[in-house]
Amino acid sequence: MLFATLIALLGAMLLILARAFAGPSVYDRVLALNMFGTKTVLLIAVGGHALGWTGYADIALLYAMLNFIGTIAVLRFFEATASDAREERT
Amino acid sequence: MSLLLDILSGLALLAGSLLCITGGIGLWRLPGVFCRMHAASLNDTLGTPLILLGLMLQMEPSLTTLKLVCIALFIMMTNPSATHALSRAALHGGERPLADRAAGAEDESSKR
Amino acid sequence: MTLSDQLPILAVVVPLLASPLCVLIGNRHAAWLIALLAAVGAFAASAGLLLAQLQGAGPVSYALGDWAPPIGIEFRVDHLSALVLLIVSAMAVWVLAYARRSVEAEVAQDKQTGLYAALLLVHAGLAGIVLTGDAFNAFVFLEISSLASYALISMGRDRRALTAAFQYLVMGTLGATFILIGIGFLYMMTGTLNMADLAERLPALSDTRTIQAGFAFISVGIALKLAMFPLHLWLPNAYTYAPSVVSAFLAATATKVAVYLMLRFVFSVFGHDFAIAHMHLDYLLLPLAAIAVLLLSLVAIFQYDLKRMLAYSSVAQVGYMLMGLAIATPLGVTASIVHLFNHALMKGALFLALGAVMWRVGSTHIGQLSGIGQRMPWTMGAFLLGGLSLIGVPLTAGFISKWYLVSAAIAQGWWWLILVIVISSLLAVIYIWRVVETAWFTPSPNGTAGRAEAPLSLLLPTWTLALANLYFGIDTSLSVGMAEAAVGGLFGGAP
Amino acid sequence: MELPGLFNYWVVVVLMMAGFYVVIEQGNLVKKLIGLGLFQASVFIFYISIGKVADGAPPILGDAAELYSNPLPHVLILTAIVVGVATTAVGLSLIVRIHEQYGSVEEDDIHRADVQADEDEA
Amino acid sequence: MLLALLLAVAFAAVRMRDLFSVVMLFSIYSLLTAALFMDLDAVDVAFTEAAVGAGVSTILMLASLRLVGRSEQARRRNPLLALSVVAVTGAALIYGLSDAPLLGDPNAPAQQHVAPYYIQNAMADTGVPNLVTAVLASYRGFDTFGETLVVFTAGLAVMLLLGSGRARDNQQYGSEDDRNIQRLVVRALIPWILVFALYVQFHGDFGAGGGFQAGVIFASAFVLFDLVHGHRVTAQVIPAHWLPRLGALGALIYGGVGLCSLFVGQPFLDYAALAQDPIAGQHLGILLVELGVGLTVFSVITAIYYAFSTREQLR
Repeated sequence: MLFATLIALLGAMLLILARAFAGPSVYDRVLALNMFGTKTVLLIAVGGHALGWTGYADIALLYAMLNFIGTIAVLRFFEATASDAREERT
Repeated sequence: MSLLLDILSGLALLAGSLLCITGGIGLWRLPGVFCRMHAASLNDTLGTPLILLGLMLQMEPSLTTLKLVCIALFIMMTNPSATHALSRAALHGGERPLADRAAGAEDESSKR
Repeated sequence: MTLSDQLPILAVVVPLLASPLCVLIGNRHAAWLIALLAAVGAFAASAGLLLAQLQGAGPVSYALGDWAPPIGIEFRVDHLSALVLLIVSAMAVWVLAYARRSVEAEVAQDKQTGLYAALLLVHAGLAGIVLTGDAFNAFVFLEISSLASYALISMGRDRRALTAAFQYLVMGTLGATFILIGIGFLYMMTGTLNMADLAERLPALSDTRTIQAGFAFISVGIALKLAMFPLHLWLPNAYTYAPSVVSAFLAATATKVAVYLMLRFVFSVFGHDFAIAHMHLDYLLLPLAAIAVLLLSLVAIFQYDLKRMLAYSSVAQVGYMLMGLAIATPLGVTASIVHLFNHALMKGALFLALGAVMWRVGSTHIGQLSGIGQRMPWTMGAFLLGGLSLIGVPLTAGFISKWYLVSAAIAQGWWWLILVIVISSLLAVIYIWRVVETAWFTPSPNGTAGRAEAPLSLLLPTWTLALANLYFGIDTSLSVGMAEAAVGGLFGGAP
Repeated sequence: MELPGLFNYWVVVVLMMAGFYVVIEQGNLVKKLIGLGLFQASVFIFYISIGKVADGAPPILGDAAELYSNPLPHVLILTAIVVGVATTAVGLSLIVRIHEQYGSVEEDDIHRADVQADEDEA
Repeated sequence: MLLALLLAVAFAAVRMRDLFSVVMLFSIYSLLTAALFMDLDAVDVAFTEAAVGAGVSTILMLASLRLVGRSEQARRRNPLLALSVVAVTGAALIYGLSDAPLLGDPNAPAQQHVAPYYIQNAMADTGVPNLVTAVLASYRGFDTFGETLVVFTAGLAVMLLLGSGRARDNQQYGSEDDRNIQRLVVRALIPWILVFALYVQFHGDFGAGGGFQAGVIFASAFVLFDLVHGHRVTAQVIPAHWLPRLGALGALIYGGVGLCSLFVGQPFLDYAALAQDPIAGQHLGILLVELGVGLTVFSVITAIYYAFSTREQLR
């Protein structure tokens, strides 16, 4: 069952990556990155459990946190550049 | 007892995996940013805790279990709000929902 | 343990901890005072270490955290490290004593505290490299001193200081990463990071390709750091646009410590047999050093900015040191070490003199310095003295090191090398003469006549250093004596 | 996951060289710095590979395992990672300042401006 | 599998022209590296690489991309020279590796000489089961002291270059109440992040973690707060000009612990001198030292982030 879950996760990650490369808008990419991050957390958790790694939960937790911060930071980046661009136009 | 746990865990994992896959397919197939967000966010928010629940049921209760609970709670809190932030940014950044776009197609085209 | 046993660590930790203290207090006057006191303290510690070495104490090992060497990190003091440490800490004292007026003039007020803190970090980092007996620890200290010097260089007023600092950052980090790869190779084959332990284990492994590649990577990495021709491109701009104090300190110490590291790895860790006899490092190094000495002395002649001229001359002078290293006889290495010592004295004096010019005139461009010899006779007098030493006129320190270099070349029968040394000395005569000509034999521009000497707090350190050039040109017992003892250590097997 | 012999190292070498290539070839300063990061990260993999012992456990003492991987490279790389991020931070702030002063982060533009300034002085 | 992914990401990063994508790829690369470290038994390193590479570096790079623009010019230059340098270096590496011991060989010299001492004696010497922490904080504590000062130096350098980032408030929000949901969530999350950071800080003796990782997590809580609340509010929580001083204080704590042993006539950083019982002394020493590291790392990273985020874009 764990194995099947891993396969499902990897499949989902491939689809997400495809979306990340295809775009078309930056928000699609950011969304894809966010989802990719969530899937990575799951992958670490499931894979770590399956392979018997020690301390994988810490890394998964850390990465869940970084993923959220990263998404917010990327959004801020785009808001900032967008508003800069707006100001330039006016 | 352990058989019951195994079945429950298997079910949780199965449901979680299905949700993840549908989320992935939704992200790839659906038209428009906002629809895709919808698919992604809902599936992730439910799928992740399910998979983690499946894992928890398989292991002895320990510190790791607690951490997995934390991860599940964390993702249930952050994922919707990240999506909310994203949709807000998209809206501010000039993206329009599909329904809107159909209605305002004319002034849309005149704008671009 | 008594205080005298703790001297090795004090020489590093005092400036290292004084730096955060400066930031914590956050007042620029206090910061200067703390920095000066810390430098004096470190200088006292290193003088103590040097004295112990002079009295024949033999190599001293200081186990940090009380873990015996290959398990923990050790500091190791021998003749060579004591001598180089003395140069570093002495230059720190001189430069900091000088710094106050010069920094006031060249650096914004709110950044002065940071400048002193960063100077202390460079000082501590260099001292750490010199003292440590652990290869990886040397890398860590290398990075402390490098990061601090990137920041210091970028504080120059010209915007080109920024690009110079960035270029230095990229080159320096590449160099450090190469060293890291090399250390990785060594560790892979020996399982140890301690230099003495490495030296014991390497001879048995000298035929493996891994060790050979490790040697190559470490050499290239250090060559990047010491601005060996043709990897020197980052240096001239860095020294030109940095604040005067920073140029003086870095020029007098940073490349010297890199040369020290080269000597340490080539002779102490890998050993003469492997590095020279087996890997033929000298075949590569000697021609490069010769070209560097000739070509860059020539380039120096065509510079308009005196700081840049001195920077090119520094690369050329590093060439002399590498030449001595590449001759690889005890006499040659002695020449290399003596020149390391003497060059610190002359470049220190020259850059400090230029700092005083900068303070008064606001530029070191040769077009602005007509008749400066009449206006600032003392400053330019010190410059002249340093310049004579750079050329290698008898009775100056520069003469001594060239004398040893020439005798080492004669002993090998390499007449072409002597020719190279003589020609490059003539080139040095030309670029120093250009300055003399502008300073004394061109009339001052109208309206700037009259004496306008630099203040005493700038002149005093400059002149003491310039006079040191004379002193060590006459009494060579310290520089040459220590160098010979150090060479005895380097060639006598394990460090 | 079983990795045959030296294969791991070869891949690491290719990765290192990819980073190294970016550093010396690219004209954009930000990209140069990213290349430096790639280069360093690959060196870290190299070090950690040295410390791996087949069938070893992570070097946290417990009852279960008898064979542990070598902790020393881990310690070295922890230090090196920190050094790497410190360098990146300093480099980025230099880039920001360079952009403010020159209006560009392309090496060619900056070089042109500097050559111009040198000629003006001479 | 992981290696193939790494290769793909690295080459994509080399080819990409859009700097934003390159930064994202770099972040993914770091994450993959971290996974590889897990596989190679380096739990602590994986933890740090994930926090630093995917977290700190990425956020800093994004913050500076905001200031310098994200597109890269195409340039025409003959890459032959660069390629040949790279080829020579790569060849030297392959040459050197051809005599190297195989991966995972338990009889390799690196596994035979110093490492066994740590594995056998660390528990008796220091009482810390996590060997990485034992070596990091005690056996090679001086390296870690150097590392702390590297962090401090970086903070100092950024302060010198960009200023400490106080005073200005440049946040440009569309409308204030727009962010309420984010703020609510973040406000609920931050205490837990801080608890997690403290856990990582003090659990380092037994599992992956330690002062450095905890400092990064602590700092990321502040970065998150700053992202949704704006700089003015964050500065009320912790003023920007305190941060360099806190960083200095952390370094001084570490050095101070080291100096303590000097006063009782022991070498620098000999924690055994801190208490009657050497093991207790080691425990105390490692605890204090990790605290110093955590403090420095937290304040320097936060300070650097402030410095970047408050800088106005120059037009």
